[in-house]
Amino acid sequence: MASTIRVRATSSSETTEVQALIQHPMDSGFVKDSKGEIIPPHFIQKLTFEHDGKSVFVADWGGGISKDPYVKFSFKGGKKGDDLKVSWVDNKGATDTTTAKIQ
Amino acid sequence: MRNLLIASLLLIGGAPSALAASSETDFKVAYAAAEAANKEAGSLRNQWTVTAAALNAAKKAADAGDFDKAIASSKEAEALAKASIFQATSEKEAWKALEIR
Amino acid sequence: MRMRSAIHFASAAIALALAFAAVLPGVAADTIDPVADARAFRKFFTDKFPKVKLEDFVNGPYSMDEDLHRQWEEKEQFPPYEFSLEMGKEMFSKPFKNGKSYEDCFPNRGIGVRQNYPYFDDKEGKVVTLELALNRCREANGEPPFSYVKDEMAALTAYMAFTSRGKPFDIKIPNDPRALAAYQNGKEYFYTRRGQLNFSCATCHVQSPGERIRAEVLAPALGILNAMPIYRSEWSGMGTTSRRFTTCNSQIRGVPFNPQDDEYRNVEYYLSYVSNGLPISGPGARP
Amino acid sequence: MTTPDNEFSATRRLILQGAATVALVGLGNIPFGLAPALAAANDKYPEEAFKQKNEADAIKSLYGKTAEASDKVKLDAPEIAENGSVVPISVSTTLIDVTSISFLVSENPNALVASYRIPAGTVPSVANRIKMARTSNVTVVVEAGGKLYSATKEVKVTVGGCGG
Repeated sequence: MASTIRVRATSSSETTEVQALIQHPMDSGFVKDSKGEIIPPHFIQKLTFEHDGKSVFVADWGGGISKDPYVKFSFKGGKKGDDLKVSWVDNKGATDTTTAKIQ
Repeated sequence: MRNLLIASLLLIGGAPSALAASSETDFKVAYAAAEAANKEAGSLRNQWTVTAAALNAAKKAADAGDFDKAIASSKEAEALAKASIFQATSEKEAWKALEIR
Repeated sequence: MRMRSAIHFASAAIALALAFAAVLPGVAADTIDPVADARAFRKFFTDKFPKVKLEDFVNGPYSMDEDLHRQWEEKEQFPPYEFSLEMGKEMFSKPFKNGKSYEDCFPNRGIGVRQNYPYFDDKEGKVVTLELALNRCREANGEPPFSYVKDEMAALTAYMAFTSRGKPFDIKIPNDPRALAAYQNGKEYFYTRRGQLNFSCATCHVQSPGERIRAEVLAPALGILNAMPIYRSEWSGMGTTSRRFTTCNSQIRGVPFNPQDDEYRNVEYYLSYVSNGLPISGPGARP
Repeated sequence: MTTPDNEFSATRRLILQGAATVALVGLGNIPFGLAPALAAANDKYPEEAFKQKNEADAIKSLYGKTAEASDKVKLDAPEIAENGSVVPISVSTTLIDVTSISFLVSENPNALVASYRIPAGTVPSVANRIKMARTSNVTVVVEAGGKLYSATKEVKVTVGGCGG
């Protein structure tokens, strides 16, 4: 199955800008479905970004993050061709990970 | 005078069950009229969602035996259906007023 | 004596003039002139919003409100329709069980052709929309049709729209009375009030674009279909033109028809035609 | 599947230890029931903080101290959200030694929406899209040099369309 993580990492001078869009329902547990039953909470809790073995950004998320979540940040270092490892785990223990190349 | 009084009391006394029975037929008549009007609106391709809601409410009330409510809902549905028919016929010409020329 | 006859004469003249005036617009309205309509349609909106560039009308509410425009720009950096677009691209060239694929059903293998849809099919004598053509392609190749409103159909139309991005809408009305009738029927639908709220498409998108309807800003009708299919935050998912038409109907408390009923096909034909020349910008993100 | 469980129990032990030390030290302003997890720097998921209803408790549970408004924290949020389910919010700051950035929506069922750990060398600026239940104050809290700075903006949220 294609990865649920889309990453765009572009380095310019000495900082690398990272954007990520992840396919996930991010159900908060406060929403009812069309039949009126509560949709149970199902959201990504932790999202980590690592560059040459070092964590450059960690996100702790609650149910209040939008569906198909998006995040953007930058870090000093990282050059064209480097690897950027991105992985997430949700409250049901499901996970996904991908390694993107810095452009 | 007294006999009249007793008679009317009897009438009233005996009436409710008759009334309830007849109101079921009244409901059927009212519901059929509403459905027919909504059908006509359908042929004009212009039904309203609220008409369908009123028809459902009428049926639900009737199933629960509350024929007064069922008749009221049927009447409301009929009125809404008639309004949607009027809308469709009047718009046949009225739309031109808004047209960008 | 002369005074009375003068009055007689004047009132007769006025009556005649009135009769003539009444006939005139009647005559004009009966001849169907799509070219004049399209010119008037575009002029109405460019006059109403002189500061909006012609091609920006396709961004709907985002061209009407600065605060919304910024939110849109942020979303467009990594748009929410990204997943649907990729799914559509993958599906488009994946062969059916009989080995054929969508590429065999469409001119130029389906790439960069969205701007020609909907078109008038003279064999069928009706308007054929992109969604209809996609489902007919599936059925012709022994595959079950998709729902017209979202998911797979949205993904396929998203990919086809993406391959046409920037190409101007190029809807043609052949010199065929049935095509003119379909166009006119679509126009009539667009301006006809319906539903208990008694709104027509024009009430919102011609009379009050740029204004708010609760949290949403209304899009101008010019270029309103150029971004289809759209990922609406409201639906937190993709939706096709059919989904937009049916949900609009039920919002004004009119019973919607089935997607791809004649009325919807004709109004899409009308709306696309009067937006000829404006660039395709689908798939789009919307509030 | 078992690993997450003992990870949480580890957190609970951590918090209890934290509570014990806090009780000993007797820091007055921290309500006893909300013993703070250690500074957000540890990599455990701040379960408690995300459970807090209101903003102040969430910040206390996460950082164990209160924030002061600062114009060095620039919060970018729309005036009227196009839709409560996708509200683009971002922050940038000129503060130095930033270690953590968190976003809170006071009117949401749980105030804390997101908490980002900013390792050294990462630019203290984040953009994300959040959900808002209704019109509310959106607050961003930045932990820099061990102190908390914040910025707040009201974002209006209503449903769209004519309702059906």
